[in-house]
Amino acid sequence: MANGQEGGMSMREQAIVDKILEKAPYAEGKVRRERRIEFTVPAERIRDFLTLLKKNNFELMLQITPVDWPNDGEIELIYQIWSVTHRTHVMVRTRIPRELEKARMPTVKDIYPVAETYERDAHDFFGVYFEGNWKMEMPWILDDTEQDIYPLRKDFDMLQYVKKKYKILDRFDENKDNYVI
Amino acid sequence: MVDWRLFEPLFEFARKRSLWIVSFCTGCGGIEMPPLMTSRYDLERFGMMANPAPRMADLFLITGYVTPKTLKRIIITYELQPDPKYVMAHGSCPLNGGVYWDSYNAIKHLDKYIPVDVVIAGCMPRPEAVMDGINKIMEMIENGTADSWKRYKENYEWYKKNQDELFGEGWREREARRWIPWLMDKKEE
Amino acid sequence: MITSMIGIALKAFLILLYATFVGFMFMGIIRIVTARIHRRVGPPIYQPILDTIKLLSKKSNITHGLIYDFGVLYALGATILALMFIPLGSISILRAYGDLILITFLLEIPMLGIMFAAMSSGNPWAGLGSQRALLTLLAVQVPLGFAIVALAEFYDTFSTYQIVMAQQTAGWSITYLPLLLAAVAYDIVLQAMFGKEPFDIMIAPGEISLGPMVEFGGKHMGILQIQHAIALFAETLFFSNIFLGGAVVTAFASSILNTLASLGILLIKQLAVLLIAIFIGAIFPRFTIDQAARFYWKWPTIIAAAGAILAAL
Amino acid sequence: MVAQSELIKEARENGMDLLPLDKDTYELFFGPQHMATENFSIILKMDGHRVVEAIANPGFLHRGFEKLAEFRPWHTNVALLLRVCVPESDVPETIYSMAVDEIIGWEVPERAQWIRTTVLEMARVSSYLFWIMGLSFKLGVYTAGQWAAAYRERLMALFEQLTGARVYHIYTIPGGVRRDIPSDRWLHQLKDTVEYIKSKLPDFDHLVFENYITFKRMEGIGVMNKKFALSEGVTGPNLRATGVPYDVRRADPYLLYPELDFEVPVLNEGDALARALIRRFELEQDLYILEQLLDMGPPSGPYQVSDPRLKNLPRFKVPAGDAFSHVESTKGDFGAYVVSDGKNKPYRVQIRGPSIAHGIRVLEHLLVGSRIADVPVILMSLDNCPPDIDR
Repeated sequence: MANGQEGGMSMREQAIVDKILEKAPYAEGKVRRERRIEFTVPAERIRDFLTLLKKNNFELMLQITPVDWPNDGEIELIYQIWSVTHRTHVMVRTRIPRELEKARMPTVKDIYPVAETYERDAHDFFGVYFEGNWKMEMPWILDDTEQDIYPLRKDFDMLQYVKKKYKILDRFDENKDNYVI
Repeated sequence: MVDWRLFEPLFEFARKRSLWIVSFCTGCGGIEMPPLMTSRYDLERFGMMANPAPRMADLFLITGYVTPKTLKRIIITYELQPDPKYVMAHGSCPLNGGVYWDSYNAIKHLDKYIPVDVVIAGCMPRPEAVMDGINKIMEMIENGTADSWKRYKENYEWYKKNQDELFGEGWREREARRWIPWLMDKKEE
Repeated sequence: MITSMIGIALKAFLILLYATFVGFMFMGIIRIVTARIHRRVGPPIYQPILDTIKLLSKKSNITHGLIYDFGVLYALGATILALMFIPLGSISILRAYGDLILITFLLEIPMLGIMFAAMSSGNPWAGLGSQRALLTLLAVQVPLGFAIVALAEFYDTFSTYQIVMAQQTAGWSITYLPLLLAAVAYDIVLQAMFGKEPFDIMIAPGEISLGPMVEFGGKHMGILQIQHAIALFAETLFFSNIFLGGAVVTAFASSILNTLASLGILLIKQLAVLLIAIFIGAIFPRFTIDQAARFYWKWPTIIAAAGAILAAL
Repeated sequence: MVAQSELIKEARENGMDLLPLDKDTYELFFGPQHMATENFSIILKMDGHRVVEAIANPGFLHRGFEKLAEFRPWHTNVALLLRVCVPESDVPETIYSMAVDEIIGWEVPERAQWIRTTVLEMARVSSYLFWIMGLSFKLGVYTAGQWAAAYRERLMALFEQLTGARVYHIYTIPGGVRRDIPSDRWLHQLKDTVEYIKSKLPDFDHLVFENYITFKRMEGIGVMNKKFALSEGVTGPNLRATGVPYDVRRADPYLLYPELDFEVPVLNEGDALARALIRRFELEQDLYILEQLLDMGPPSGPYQVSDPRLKNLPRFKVPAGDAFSHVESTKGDFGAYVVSDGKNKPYRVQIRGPSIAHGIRVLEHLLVGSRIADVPVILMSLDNCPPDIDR
């Protein structure tokens, strides 16, 4: 994005963005650089938008990245999809509230079946519940004793947790809140 | 009856020269096991070989960091082994956490949960370091100081308390029953 | 009468001792030769003995009931019994009219004992491995039977001792076409009996973690190691006796020298049989169990049957 | 006569434990203590030798990299994140460094690009040799496996000369590489090694890839078609074995790959054999790429960007922004997404391991109906790498 190659190099990408936006007026889109585009979509329209993308030859879902923004009170979900046909990477950004009971999304596993795995991952680490994914409660990476905590959220105090769980006190400086190793 | 203590030196020699390893890659150190077993370092010279069955194994190599989920399996596998058995921790992670000293999902001191005979420092330890550790454990078997399996029996209460503190009481049953709801026949529902 | 009984018992004990020792050496040779093929140094030749001593000296022993203990002993006993029937040079402790079939049968019996024990342990891997072992046993029967029939037809006797004696005058069995075919089929069967690739299906460490052996540890495994050593000796001995001419040396005046010479000649033949098995094992992947069964019922069976028909003509 | 299903239903209503009533099948816990899985567990529901149902159970290697990365300075993270992929640890280093370079807007010097490309290709070759070892151990040709591991040692020695470490190199850092090529002798040695490995490839062909029994074992096992593979997010050799010519080095060129000449092998069968053969062909292509790189020779110039901020690494700050970068690893499309909020530590790092796509759902799908003997073969043909999944 810093390279600012918005010139003739990314005409192809701009055409794709225009084509998608024409069919989805609720979304915003832009070209980041060559072979990288991104869209911002409201959370309730995500299924429509991903269906549209799938129809437009965006075949491979690479990952669902949740990013926690506690200052905004929101969790950002980034659906990263690669198009083998267009040779373009697309990020679909959407934001949902970060309170546990409100952090719910409709599942997209019927559009991209692999999303089931990524959704389980996001649920385990961020507590985002994907409605319609029956494997949500299935044990995933974390152990059952830790089911009520979501370690990748920003308000998860890792040091306190480690001290409590593993009962070690050395190597931790109590006065330093910002430690660098 | 024959007094088997007479043969104890022979037994110690055999134990020393025939360490069978449990094939359980618990962490990233597992990637140095193939080089150790193949032509460049060739551990079979010392009579060591990887064995898929814990019942036959003597040496448990904890190859790298240990997560709580793995530790449950490590404890169960360790208890399956017949005595005398030896544990060698591989790398700095089982010793004190290593790079993962502040990780929420890595064990910091392995020797709180199972006894350890030899610890090899380094991340990741070179094959030469592992061979040095093996030499060390052979020496210890010879002078009878490799007694972690005795310690585990004597201090079982303490080890069990630490294990239960980490996993919660009754973790073995919980672990065994964990997958039952997901293995039911879905068609009949 | 009593002195002759004692003499036979002494002979049997000496043969057992010799067989165990040479069997362990064979196990060591297998490991060393395999290591050299892998371009490694490999363990010392006495490594299997150390392994066995270590296993027998384990301080805790896990047992799963009477059948579990009995199966292991049963396997060892059957192997020793088979050994006693096979002529070693001019000596053979037990001799019966139909011992060709009896030995063939006794050499397979140990697997049944191991399977009893493995099944009674309740380990699913052991169960899977036992099923595979049973199927291998079943698959092996057909070519094995034809090979034995070919032998019996050719020499017109079911006695191993007489076959060995006949070869002393008429030359090795494999110099005759029908018996060469039978020997080829029997050698392929031997690959499965040794548990070598491509037929190490019942053990398959990468698939079912040693199969039937998975639960054995400590003294049980130690006994099984001894059984394996004796079985290696007996199987190679049987093959060299019936196909490679055996060895009955009568050149020397002293009977002890004659015995030693025949033992030496037999040892060389046994080593040849063993090395062929190792070399084949080093270059082949493993079959799955159904492919192995299909293979055994196809090529070795055809070869052995052709041998049997040619021998009968 | 009451039907079995009604009995089960009745028992379920009465709250009985149902496990004993599941009559024909039994559960088999395949791993983590097993030779075929590297600390990864599959729960198999078996009917005799057939798999009826499979559930992948990952998480034995989870260390929480994504959380730990938020607590460490930008450059220290290289030493942490490379542990995501153990057999080819240069891949996570490179993707992370490329993402950070992109956020800052650094143009990495030519020499650094050449070194990065060479190191990546060396890592690919060593990873493929490691994979050949794994496959032949699972198939039972231990000879080929032992040889492959021995040839890999030659590359390990070269890595050691270049970076100082055998497995975890910590070599590619944001802005270039950590240190220069030791000497011209190293280049000659690399050339010799490449030629040596190339001359030994026919051995593997005879023992594994052209072997009658291998064909018998792998043909028609674990078949997936193009549509299924794409919808399941499968990448890398596994996708190319189904007929999709998707290779990140061609589709989204990075480093020196646009200038290099190589083929992307594609097969259409989609079974385990096709996946194995694709990897075998790629090994040859990678050796060819290394030869080209060595013929090109490293361009002269600095091996790092010159930036005064690099003097004080703990205080090194990266402007706010985010970037996604990915490279082609031997397992597939390996990606990293890095978010910065302008501080001296990343705000969020996510690593996308390729195995998360083909190691969970695809594996579960392919295992159903296969025999127990095929399970290790399918696992190995997919080249499942558990640390990728667990992170």
